[in-house]
Amino acid sequence: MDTLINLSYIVSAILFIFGIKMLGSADTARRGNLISAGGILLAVVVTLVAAGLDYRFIAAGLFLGGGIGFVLAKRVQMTGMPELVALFNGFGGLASLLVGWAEYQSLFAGTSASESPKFTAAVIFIAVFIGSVTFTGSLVAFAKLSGKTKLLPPVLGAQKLINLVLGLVTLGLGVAFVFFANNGLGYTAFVFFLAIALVLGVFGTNPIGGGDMPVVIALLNSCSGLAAAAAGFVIVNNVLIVAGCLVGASGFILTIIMCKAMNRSLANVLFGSFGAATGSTGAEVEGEMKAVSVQDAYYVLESAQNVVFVPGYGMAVAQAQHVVKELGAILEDNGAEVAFAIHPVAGRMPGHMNVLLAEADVPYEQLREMDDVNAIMPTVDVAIVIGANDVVNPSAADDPTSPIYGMPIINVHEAKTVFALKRGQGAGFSGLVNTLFFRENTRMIYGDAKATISGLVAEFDN
Amino acid sequence: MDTLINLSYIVSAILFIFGIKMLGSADTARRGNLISAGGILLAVVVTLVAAGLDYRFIAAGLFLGGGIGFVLAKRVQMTGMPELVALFNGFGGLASLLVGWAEYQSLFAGTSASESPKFTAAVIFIAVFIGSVTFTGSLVAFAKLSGKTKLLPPVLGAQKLINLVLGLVTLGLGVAFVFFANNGLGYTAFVFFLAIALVLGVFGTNPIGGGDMPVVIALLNSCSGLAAAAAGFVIVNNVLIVAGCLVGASGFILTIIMCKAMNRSLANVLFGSFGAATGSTGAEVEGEMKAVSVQDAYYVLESAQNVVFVPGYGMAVAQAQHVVKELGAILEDNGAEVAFAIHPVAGRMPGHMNVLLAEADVPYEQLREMDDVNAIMPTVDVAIVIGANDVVNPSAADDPTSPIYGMPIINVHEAKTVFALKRGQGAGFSGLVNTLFFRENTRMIYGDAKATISGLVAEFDN
Amino acid sequence: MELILLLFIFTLAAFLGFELISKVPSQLHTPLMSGSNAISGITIVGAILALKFEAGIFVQILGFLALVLATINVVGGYLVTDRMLAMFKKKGG
Amino acid sequence: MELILLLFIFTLAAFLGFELISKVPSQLHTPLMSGSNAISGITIVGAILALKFEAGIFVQILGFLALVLATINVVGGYLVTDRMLAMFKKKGG
Amino acid sequence: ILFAAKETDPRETRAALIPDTVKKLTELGCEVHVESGIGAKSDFPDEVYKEAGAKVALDASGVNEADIVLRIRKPTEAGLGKLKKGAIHISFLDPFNEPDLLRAAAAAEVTAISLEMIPRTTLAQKMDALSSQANLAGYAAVISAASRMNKIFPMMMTPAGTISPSKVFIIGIGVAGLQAIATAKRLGARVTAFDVRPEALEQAESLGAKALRIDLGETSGTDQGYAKELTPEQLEKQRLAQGKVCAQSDLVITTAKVFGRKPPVLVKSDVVEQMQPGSVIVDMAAEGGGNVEGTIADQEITTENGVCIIGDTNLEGAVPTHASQVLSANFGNMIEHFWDEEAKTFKLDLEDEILKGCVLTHGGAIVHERFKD
Amino acid sequence: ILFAAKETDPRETRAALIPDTVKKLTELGCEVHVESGIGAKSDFPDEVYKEAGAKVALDASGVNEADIVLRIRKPTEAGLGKLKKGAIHISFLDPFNEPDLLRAAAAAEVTAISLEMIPRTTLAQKMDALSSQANLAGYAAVISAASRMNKIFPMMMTPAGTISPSKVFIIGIGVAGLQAIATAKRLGARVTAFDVRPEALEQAESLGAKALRIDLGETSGTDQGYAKELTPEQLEKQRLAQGKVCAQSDLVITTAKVFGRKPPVLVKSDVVEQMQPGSVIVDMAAEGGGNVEGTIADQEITTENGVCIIGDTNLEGAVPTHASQVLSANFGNMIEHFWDEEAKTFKLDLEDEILKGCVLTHGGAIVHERFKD
Ligand SMILES: NC(=O)c1ccc[n+]([C@@H]2O[C@H](COP(=O)([O-])OP(=O)(O)OC[C@H]3O[C@@H](n4cnc5c(N)ncnc54)[C@H](OP(=O)(O)O)[C@@H]3O)[C@@H](O)[C@H]2O)c1
Ligand SMILES: NC(=O)c1ccc[n+]([C@@H]2O[C@H](COP(=O)([O-])OP(=O)(O)OC[C@H]3O[C@@H](n4cnc5c(N)ncnc54)[C@H](OP(=O)(O)O)[C@@H]3O)[C@@H](O)[C@H]2O)c1
Ligand SMILES: NC(=O)c1ccc[n+]([C@@H]2O[C@H](COP(=O)([O-])OP(=O)(O)OC[C@H]3O[C@@H](n4cnc5c(N)ncnc54)[C@H](O)[C@@H]3O)[C@@H](O)[C@H]2O)c1
Ligand SMILES: NC(=O)c1ccc[n+]([C@@H]2O[C@H](COP(=O)([O-])OP(=O)(O)OC[C@H]3O[C@@H](n4cnc5c(N)ncnc54)[C@H](O)[C@@H]3O)[C@@H](O)[C@H]2O)c1
Repeated sequence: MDTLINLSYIVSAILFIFGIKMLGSADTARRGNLISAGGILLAVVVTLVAAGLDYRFIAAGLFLGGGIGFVLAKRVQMTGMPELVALFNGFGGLASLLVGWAEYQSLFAGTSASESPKFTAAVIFIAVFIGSVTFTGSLVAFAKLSGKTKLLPPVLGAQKLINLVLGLVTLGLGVAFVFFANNGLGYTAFVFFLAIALVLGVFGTNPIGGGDMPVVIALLNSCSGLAAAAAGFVIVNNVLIVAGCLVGASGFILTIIMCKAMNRSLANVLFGSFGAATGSTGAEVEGEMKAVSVQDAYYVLESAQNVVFVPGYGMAVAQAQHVVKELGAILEDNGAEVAFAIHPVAGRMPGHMNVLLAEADVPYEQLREMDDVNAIMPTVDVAIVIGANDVVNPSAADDPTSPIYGMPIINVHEAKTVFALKRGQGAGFSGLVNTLFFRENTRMIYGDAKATISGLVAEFDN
Repeated sequence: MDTLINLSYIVSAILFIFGIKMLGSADTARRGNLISAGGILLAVVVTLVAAGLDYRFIAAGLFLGGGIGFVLAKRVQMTGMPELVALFNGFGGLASLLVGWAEYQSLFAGTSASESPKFTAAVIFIAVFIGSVTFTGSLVAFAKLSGKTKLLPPVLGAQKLINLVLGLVTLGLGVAFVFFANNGLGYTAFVFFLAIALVLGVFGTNPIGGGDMPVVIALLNSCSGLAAAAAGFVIVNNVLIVAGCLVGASGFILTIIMCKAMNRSLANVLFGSFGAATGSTGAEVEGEMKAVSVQDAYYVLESAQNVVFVPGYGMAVAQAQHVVKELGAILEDNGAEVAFAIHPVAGRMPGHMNVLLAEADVPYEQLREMDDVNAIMPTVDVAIVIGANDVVNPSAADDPTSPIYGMPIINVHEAKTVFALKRGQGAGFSGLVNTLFFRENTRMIYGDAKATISGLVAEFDN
Repeated sequence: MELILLLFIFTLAAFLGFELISKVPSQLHTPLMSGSNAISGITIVGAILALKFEAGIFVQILGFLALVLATINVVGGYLVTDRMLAMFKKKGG
Repeated sequence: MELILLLFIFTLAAFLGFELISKVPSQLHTPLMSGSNAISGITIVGAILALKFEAGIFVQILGFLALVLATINVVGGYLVTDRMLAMFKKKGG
Repeated sequence: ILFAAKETDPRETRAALIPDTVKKLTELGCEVHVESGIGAKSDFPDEVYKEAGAKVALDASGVNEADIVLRIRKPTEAGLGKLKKGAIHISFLDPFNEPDLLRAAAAAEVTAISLEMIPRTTLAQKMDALSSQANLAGYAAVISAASRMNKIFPMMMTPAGTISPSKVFIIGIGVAGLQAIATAKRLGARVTAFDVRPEALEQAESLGAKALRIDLGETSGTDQGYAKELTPEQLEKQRLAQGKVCAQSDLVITTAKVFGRKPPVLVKSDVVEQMQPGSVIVDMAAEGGGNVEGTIADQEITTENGVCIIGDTNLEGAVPTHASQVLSANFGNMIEHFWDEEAKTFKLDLEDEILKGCVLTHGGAIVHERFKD
Repeated sequence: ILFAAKETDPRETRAALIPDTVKKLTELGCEVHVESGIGAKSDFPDEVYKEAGAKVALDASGVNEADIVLRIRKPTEAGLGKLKKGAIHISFLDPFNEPDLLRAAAAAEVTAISLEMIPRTTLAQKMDALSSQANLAGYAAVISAASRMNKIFPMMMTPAGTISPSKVFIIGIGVAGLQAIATAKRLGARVTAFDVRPEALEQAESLGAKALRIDLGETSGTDQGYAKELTPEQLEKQRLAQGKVCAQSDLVITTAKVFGRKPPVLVKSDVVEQMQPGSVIVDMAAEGGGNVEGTIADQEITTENGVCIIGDTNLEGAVPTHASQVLSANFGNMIEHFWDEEAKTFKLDLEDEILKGCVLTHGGAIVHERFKD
């Protein structure tokens, strides 16, 4: 019997592995989700069959939980999904916490024997601690995402320091708990570190900006996996360990990937308070140049209906015309309308862009003059500025103090999104700062234009 | 103590994981090898320290084995390495076999108790069986690679059938062994299946051609890993299980990858007798046109050192010049030498290819005239024929009855591999059948040339 | 010994988790997160087992709560993920 | 229970093995094969442990032979791999 | 002895033989004489010929002792009469229009090989002078048109407004037409092209031109790749359909020839009158009367409405260095192909597919099927 | 009243104003008169001007009543004297070499605007006639060289052997040089280019040319993008380093100018002598004396060793339609830029950056910093 249960656990672990693997690729994601759900179902059924338990409670619990989950999941608006995930995640953390607690109570009550009590106490501590942080952290994330920020406490001045101290205190309490798990001291320690961990979850998440919440949720998700694994160690259950650990590890990698896609480091997200600053002010500051990865640019382009390329001297330097033409063709195949907007002074000689684009065989029909393209600019989804600078500098239109004030430009800043491809912070021929790059709707893609465009083409090819 | 050992085993398992991972990438391969060696060292040291054994024997064994291994590894010529690996692999298999056997003897003699004798007997069977096949199979591979084919028995007529029967017999003996492990019947079964398994290793490997030996060795390597894992189950040792299984799985994947790189399926390698046939007959058959997928072509191209493109009218029709240039650049980055061989009458007007390649900015330095390129053709790894037909028709050189007999052609058929890109079975301008497409070393990639080349570029971008 | 083996399992699972996720297109980030979050609802098994301990009403309550919450996590998590992915499919097709 | 856990470990290791090797450049095929072959010499541990069984001279001999062979495999395997890779480095650099 | 004569026509700028080929031929064991000054107009001085191994003869008298005579333009009847009996004379002969010349060659017992008649097989392409010259003529046609046009070819979007690309229309997509397409495309023009052979349209597209498709009914070419003559109705249909394109074009290049016949008139005066002042027409079929009404061979005329019609019949002569190079290579390839290594002579195997096509007279008679009286 | 005069120099083919610009100006509220026949050589007939809203004057006398006078080449001193006082006269003026003309303009109380002196700022580019003309001149230089060369530009691997691409060397990578590079590259030539300004080399590479890098020490340009004059040592170094490239080239195009100075002599006779017969040199700096020793302005000479040196000073005149189009657009943009919508006049704000640069005389005096006596 035991063997059978464990073999089933192995099977459900395998299902989880396949599930996660398949979730990572668009074609198989949905099937992967089903498969991993099957894994859980198997584990639950086997566990139920095996354990001669009080079914009333269990059935009630399952119905209640399943019902709530079902309703929540079905009724949520598409836009509300991220916060719902945060909420679910919090529940998962709380469940692990409770399992740990329950086990502690049993242990404390002496009903369950453990091979090595210190080890068990240690894993209980870990399960409860991580579970608590996950729980309250997720709740904060939920509140932030659903705009209920009023409910949250203000960020304290020396938040980081406080968090550090609290963390150390918890650790100390944990050690105490491990050593005195069987007596009252342990209980006191337990209650205290539980409380502090809950607070820590709030404090740790609170300063992080709303824009960074997805990353935080991914991290907390990873934590809830670890909490489950720790719970598994507590009750000596291998499927909990494997599933929890898989989630913990893959969730962590996912967190890293997400940070990368935002061009940030994890530390920056967690402690930089960056997202909060932009999230809270909302006003349009001179701001900073926001970079974006090729991959993320791909996702935007993939859904764009109307794309305008604005080539400049940088395209010539990078000799990117051939790949640009290819990207254009791919976008057209993808259903987008594609045009090339040629500013009269783009490049370094009259007709510079024409020479290059003709070489790359861009059809003349796709070349648009400045005035024609400006007329439709507000309807353009994405304007891709390829190594152009002066010819898309809004100062020429906005800023009477600019030396190029009065020069007509291609109004890419009126497009919904602007991707500006440059190698770095280099200025154009006129040496001016270009305010375009600081605009809300502009994203920089740094790197040699040819490499960047090739990267985009490769993304489409995948 | 036991805990410590097992913790060390976990560490050495981790070292193996890192080792294998790092072996898969050129930058880290050497370090990876060291790390995995560290893993083994750790495991051995810990085992030695833990087991209160007869040190004399062990020391003698280690010295003897280590010495032999050292000398062999240091003295072998670079060219002899593959066969040496085969030999080592055989030793590994034999060792697993022996461990299984020794355990069986102990079990048989009743000195070692086992939790579940049937299970143990089963894993002993597996360890011995796989170990034997690995051992003799590796020896055959070694003999083939070092040219000592005279030592090998001839391939029998109905070899496949015989092998199948032998395999089934072994299986039957195995079952018998499992059920009667404790008595004389079991012993008889053991001796017999051991003998048959050894024979099977020879018979299975013998018909496979020398050219395919690397794949066979990779597969046998995977087997020896599995044998080690099985031995691990026999002696209930987790580091054996993990390391063996890692090797088994990664070796298997490696085998698949190697087959792909040779444009073959594993079944084809094992049962196709393809490598052997070419080795023995050498004669040239009309044969059929063998198609290959873009992905498989990628594996071949990836490892090519010397690539020649042969464009023809089809490149012009497909307007593939831009992507062709890009593929050329990628191959160069990949370390290959790239040239474009222009036949004087390629295309439909004098200089047709020049116009297109100039448009795509292929440097003049890469353009080669027919005579120059023919001189180096035998050293070319891959010749990519892009919609050319008449200008690479070997009939012009071979077949005096051909209307184009006497026309100089680009001798792509002398290259190691030829990829011919065409849409279908269409003939060229002269309307002749092209025997090139039926050659042993030619693979067709059907489809519009531009799409095909774009596909290859995408593969490289991944 | 058993704990050691569990630790072993833990280690291997961790590596496997790292290796499994390599290149995830960013539109899959959220579903993947949500889907693996649902997996972490495996604590449901722990909750069920916790209910077993006839260790008093308090433990029972804790266990019951854990069960409910974990179930919400599992059921809700899978359903939401599925909805996300369904939407995604439609856009692609 | 222990065997089950071992089986669990085996399964996870198998998956891990599959995931670890994904896209290997072809010039690394042989070193990788050779290097992982050396790892399979881990039977050396089995051989050592086999020597423990004081089960008669025959078993001892088997164990000893296994030990020698496994050691050859391990030592030779790592050294050969290292030589290959050293050569490779030189060519690259 | 092989003798390469200097061209007598003062407008001819090409040389039948260049030093590179001289070298190749002497290596084959052939004695090569060239007339002094043969390469003067194509930038090959006499000294270079000498260095390559040729004897430089001061005048053309040596031609009468030669076994093989090479020249570009057709010889005079008198000249043929003076040749050694049995000599091989290779040149353009214009056999469809010069029956007398053929008869003279036969009478002189000269083996006359006509470059025009070399079959258009893949094998013979290396000797095909018609192709090699037409190719360069196609390039030269575009360059000479460009230098006469008041507009530039490429599109330019400049601070001073956009210059739209010139529209070029190419009629007849043979060898010359294709190269003209390629050259005009290179310069950035918008190129449209038309031919009666449908496969030629695909070829034009392979060079990035727009193909004008007109449904003319059955129009297949010969197996040599030459076009068949159209019926008058088909011609009328074609003219009508292409008229509008012509009228809007800045440059029209016509290359339509029908092998052995007079070229069809494809652009009539009414279409020329509709063209913009400053437009240019290059009629590459001018030699046989032209594809354009009003073309005068070897002249450049400007119509009343300011359209310039170029009737240059020797366009390849504008790039004599390279034209001579490829022509000379054609000669060299032909001699090499039929060279008898042992006897060191030109092996006249009249059963050979290629020679059967291009040897017109031999042993005192006209031997070519098509020109036998 | 704006008056656009027909050019008096018979070699001039361009028109100062074309119908498109006339239309634009009349829409601004400006009365436009043009001299009859102004567009005859650039394919713009008088009727089209009329249709566009211009008065076509039969002779040039109307110029004396005009408020704004447009022409291309510099006026005569006498002509200036007859203009209305306070009239604005826009044209090329060659102010560095024509101090007398400036004085005459000042004396006539004419506001003379020099097209040469328009500053090279991004804002003023739309009026920059120097650039717009140099651009077309670069194209025309290559085309006219191509039509004179005995070789073709592109590489061709043909059945009759391989024709190697022509080698083109461009000295001076300004506006004209860049367009010359682009055009030669388009035609398939192998292009090498040199300039003293390092950023220009990068620009050449951006068009696919090979940049010749010579270490000359400090050589930065002015902030207007013009090059500074080299020291004699630097010049010598440059000549030495580029000599070999020159000698191997089939075509050399020199465009090196130094703003306000005589162009440097960059190719001496010894280098020209090393070039192959049939090679061509286009000296685009011929007007000021040329970059090549032996250049004669507006003539085409052939040296003893057969090198053709083209000293055409009006290359853009070879494509008059488009040259007039962009020039006229420059005039139009300038007038539009400074047009006073209310008063319907040209607003002469001498504090304006652009006008400060290009207005030379005003209110009876020379006002430009650089030319004040
Ligand atoms: N058209 C003409 O006739 C002519 C003649 C002379 C001057 N100009 C002047 O030139 C300017 C033209 O404007 P523009 O917008 O075309 O160019 P631009 O303003 O000069 O800007 C070029 C931009 O390209 C980027 N870049 C350079 N190399 C790159 C590479 N390999 N990959 C990606 N980005 C690269 C540079 O930024 P990073 O360094 O950060 O990469 C730079 O900001 C105008 O000011 C115009 O007045 C024009
Ligand atoms: N160079 C000259 O001046 C000249 C002039 C006239 C004639 N020719 C003759 O033309 C021939 C030239 O030989 P070649 O080898 O260049 O061409 P070819 O022999 O005509 O063969 C072209 C091949 O390209 C394939 N193809 C067509 N479109 C394609 C596409 N989109 N993608 C992939 N493949 C495509 C066709 O096969 P599928 O249909 O199966 O795809 C065909 O087999 C010679 O026989 C020569 O004599 C040359
Ligand atoms: N086998 C070979 O290798 C080889 C060698 C050289 C040429 N060719 C082929 O031969 C063909 C013709 O060569 P060419 O250039 O000497 O031909 P050509 O000079 O005889 O004629 C020029 C073109 O005019 C076209 N034409 C005829 N009547 C027309 C009409 N009414 N309207 C429009 N176009 C008309 C013809 O189709 C031809 O394409 C080409 O397709 C070429 O590819 C083949
Ligand atoms: N701001 C603008 O928008 C704008 C407008 C037009 C031109 N420009 C820039 O101004 C620069 C010069 O323009 P131009 O063509 O009128 O210049 P130019 O006609 O005065 O000179 C031509 C070229 O000759 C070069 N030269 C000078 N001495 C040389 C020597 N000894 N050897 C080799 N080369 C030498 C110069 O560097 C210049 O590139 C260009 O870089 C152009 O991009 C800028």
